[in-house]
Amino acid sequence: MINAFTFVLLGFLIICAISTCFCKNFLTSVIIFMSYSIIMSILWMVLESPDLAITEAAVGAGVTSLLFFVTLKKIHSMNDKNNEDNKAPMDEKEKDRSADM
Amino acid sequence: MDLCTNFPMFSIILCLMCGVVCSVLKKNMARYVTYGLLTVLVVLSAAVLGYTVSIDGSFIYQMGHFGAPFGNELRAGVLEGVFTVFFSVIMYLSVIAGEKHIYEDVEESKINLYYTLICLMMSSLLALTYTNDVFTAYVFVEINTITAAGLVAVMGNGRAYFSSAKYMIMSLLGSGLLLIGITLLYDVTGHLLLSNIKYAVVTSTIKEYAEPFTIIIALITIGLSIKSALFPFHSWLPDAHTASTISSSAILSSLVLKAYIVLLIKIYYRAIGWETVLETGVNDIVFVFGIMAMIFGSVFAIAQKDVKRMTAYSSVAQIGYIFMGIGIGNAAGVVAAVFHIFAHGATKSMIFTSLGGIKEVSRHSTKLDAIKGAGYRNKVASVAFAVGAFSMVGIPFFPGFVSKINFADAAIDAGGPKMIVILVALAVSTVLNCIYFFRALICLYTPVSDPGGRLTEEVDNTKPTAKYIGAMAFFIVANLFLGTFSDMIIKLITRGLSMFS
Amino acid sequence: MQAVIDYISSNLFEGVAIILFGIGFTTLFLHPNLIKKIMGLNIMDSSVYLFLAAKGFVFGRKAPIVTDGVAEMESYINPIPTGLVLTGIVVSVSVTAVMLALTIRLYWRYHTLEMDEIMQIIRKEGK
Amino acid sequence: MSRVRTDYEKTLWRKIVRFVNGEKDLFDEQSGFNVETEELEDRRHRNFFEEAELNKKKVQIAELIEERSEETEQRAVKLYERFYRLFAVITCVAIIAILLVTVANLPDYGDPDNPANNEVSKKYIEDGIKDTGAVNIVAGMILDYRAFDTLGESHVLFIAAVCVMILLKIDPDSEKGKRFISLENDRAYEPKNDPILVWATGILVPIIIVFGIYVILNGHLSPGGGFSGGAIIGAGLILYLNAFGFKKTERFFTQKTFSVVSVSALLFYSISKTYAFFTGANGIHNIISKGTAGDIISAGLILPLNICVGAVVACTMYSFYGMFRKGGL
Repeated sequence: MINAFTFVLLGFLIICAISTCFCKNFLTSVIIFMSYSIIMSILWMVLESPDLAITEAAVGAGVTSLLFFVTLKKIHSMNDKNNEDNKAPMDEKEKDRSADM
Repeated sequence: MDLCTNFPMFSIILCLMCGVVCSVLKKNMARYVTYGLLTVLVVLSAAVLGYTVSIDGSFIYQMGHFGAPFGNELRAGVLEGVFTVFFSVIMYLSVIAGEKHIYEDVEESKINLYYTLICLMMSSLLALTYTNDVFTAYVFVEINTITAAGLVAVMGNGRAYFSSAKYMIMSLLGSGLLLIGITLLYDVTGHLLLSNIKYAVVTSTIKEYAEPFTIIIALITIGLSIKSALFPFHSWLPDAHTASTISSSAILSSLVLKAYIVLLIKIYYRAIGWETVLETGVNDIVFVFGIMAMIFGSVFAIAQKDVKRMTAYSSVAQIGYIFMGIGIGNAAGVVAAVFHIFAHGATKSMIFTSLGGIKEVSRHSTKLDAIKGAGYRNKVASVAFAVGAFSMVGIPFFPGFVSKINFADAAIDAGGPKMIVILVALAVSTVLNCIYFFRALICLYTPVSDPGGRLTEEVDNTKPTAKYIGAMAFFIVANLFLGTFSDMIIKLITRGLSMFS
Repeated sequence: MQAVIDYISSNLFEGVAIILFGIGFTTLFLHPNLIKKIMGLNIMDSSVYLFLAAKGFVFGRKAPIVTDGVAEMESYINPIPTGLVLTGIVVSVSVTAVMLALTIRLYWRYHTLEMDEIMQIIRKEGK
Repeated sequence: MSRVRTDYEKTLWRKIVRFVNGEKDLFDEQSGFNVETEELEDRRHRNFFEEAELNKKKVQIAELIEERSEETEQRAVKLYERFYRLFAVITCVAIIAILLVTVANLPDYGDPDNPANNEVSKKYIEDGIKDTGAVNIVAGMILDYRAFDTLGESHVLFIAAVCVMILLKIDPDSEKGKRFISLENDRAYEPKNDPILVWATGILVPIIIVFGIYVILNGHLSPGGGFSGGAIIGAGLILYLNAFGFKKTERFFTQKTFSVVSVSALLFYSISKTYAFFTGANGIHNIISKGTAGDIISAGLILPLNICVGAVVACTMYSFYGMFRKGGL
């Protein structure tokens, strides 16, 4: 009933999940997370839920990962390590406000 | 079918629509829309309460063209009526009392968004109270979580962002457990409506899944108690309540935490069945953690130097009271817990808003040594704080006293070792409450010399507005009302709880 | 051994979903880094959805789209879990967006993503 | 005792480990990305922001952390943290173990006699077309039978957009906002008018958006619907934005567009659902006809609602991205 294909996909799913959590580099782990989402959407195809497969492919693998990428860009960790002083100056408004806290 | 039965649906959808509209209005317009909405909500909820009292029963409102097991449903009874009236009144008063602070603390262009969040928060509170469907409850729990995080973060400083993130993380852990609990519940019963789940539980369907069922109850309980900051999971609460603006603190502590407890009681009574819960023994675990929260919350509160933070820790202790009441395991305990939801909600929101007034005249600080003598500088706020302190400590004629009496009654009903534990815990907790609230109160009324005249100048600059005074007066009246006419409210609660099952 | 094989053959999807739930839950709870926490949140949510979808599946039945005019329960899987998951996916993407926005703000303010370090800085600044 | 290998760093395993950690390319020994030019540009455009002050603040923060670590209470805190961590790990493992055991006692996977396959799903499948007019039973279910959930869900998206606005929106007229925009000028990160990107986008974006519209319009006939279609359109808009920059997208998508589209869509949604709930609960006949099942224009309110949801989702996704990128649309 459950064929080898499903086994492989589920195995991949667990490997992806674990390596997403343990990977040191954010960019790599976002990309692994993307593949996790795509495998998930294939699994939903296997489970006869095409609605979910489309939505997960568009939302999970598409938009969520894009948001992760743009966040990484904003926090300057796309190319970390070698540019320590590439960080944004402290937000001015914050400084004013935190002064009277 | 009476027109009144449509009011629950109208009030929820009106909240959603007003919230959406507020996001495009100017700040003052958004404020008027919010006040109008809250007025309408008070009226509608009161109408629902009056209707349910007059027919002496509850009604089910079918959302759409399809009946019982197929579509969504709302359900309103006496208890729901009381809850929604209470929620809308407290929300109204908190927003009005904190209006000045909202305009000061929130960035100019984002004030209308703050009111948007208030409207949507109100919709989730109403929906959590009225809903008769576990998955709808999950969706609105998420709405509640996101809006609450927004209300904390709106302050716009680092501490607020940090507290908001911490709140989100803990809360999402709770949502995850709640979601998997709901999933398992759907799996073993095949229904999502509370009444149908109960039917499946009562009939034989559930018998072969008795073991998973205990786990389901435990998961839902843990999930919701993380979200309402029961003792070991309380770490987010003091941060979130201290960092936000006054209205947000009041709303968070008196409404948001309570909505989850209302949902939990609803699920216990209407979906799982109170007897089943007692059989599994989940209530004993809740009881133990409730007692621990009562003691440890107060101990932590004593250690605080900041009155606002102290009040936040006092919330941890009071949440402990409520869970302890649920955990006692008899009907009287739950009645006392529900009454304490009202008592604590009314009192804690008053204390937080009064702290807003005290803060203005104490060099923008709520540290214990800063608020010395504030009782003479801002009289209204200090009187309100004193009333709140009396209520939390348990002086007669204030709501806190009534709920303590009720808890003791319920304990004596229960008997056995639980009775002794509860009575000892109540006594210890009362003493601890006395220590920290009276210390704050004494500080408040200690006369101080004012060498540079700076404090007087501050007082002159910050005359409390008429709205603030009105709101505080209304708060005090509401508290005294809850304290003196408690019999009537307890009768309503008992009536409402008996309609649940 | 037989018990393990039985368990796997009858609960494969559910077991994997629970393991993923555990991974996500632990990451959200314990990983100090905010970005990793958010990924853990996503993994946790989608694992519950996998569980739900697996519970709706029935052997030998098709997706619930009536194409050939046959509307009998015996030919389609249970549509309810699919609908619930559809709702859930959108909820989790909204939560993710809010959390990421908070992360950016915290980074601008404190220059770090570790919750522990931020807490230490706040404590120090408060004194 | 085994021989110490000096060439450990060069082994394939080590390379793979480093690749997984993102430190290095698998076969290229030199370095992965060539980011130097980008970096230079970054620095140049950051120069005029009081680097000295920034450094001072950074040193302060470093000092704060250091001082903290020297305190005497440090040991107790560490012990407490370790204990807390251990306790938390045990809790997590216990939750997983308990749930894994629980799963074994649940209804079997894929069994047609499960409690979930009861009269509710039977009604949805067998009367779905008659009741809702939608061929895709899932669409009929989420937009008609259980519409209240979906109503809440589209508002969740809206609330998330509001929260992101509260957190990240920058007022471009104020003094601080101007400073901030020049500081976080993220056009500096982009490849400017990269021909490959521009050409590929020119071909792809129309296809993506047309596909998204197809998914939305066929929501009641085929898999998909408002949410997935909206997300696809949103992704297409984001791709367009990335290739051509904000200057071009601002011509058709501003803050105002976002407000108008999402507010009117959500209001229409709420009002039409109020009508449906009201007539349903009070037993009034619904005058909206269901049409012939299988046609594009059929299924009563489901098609307009799908369009509304799609509009809201597309706008929200795009606004998330815009807010994250530059704090505005």
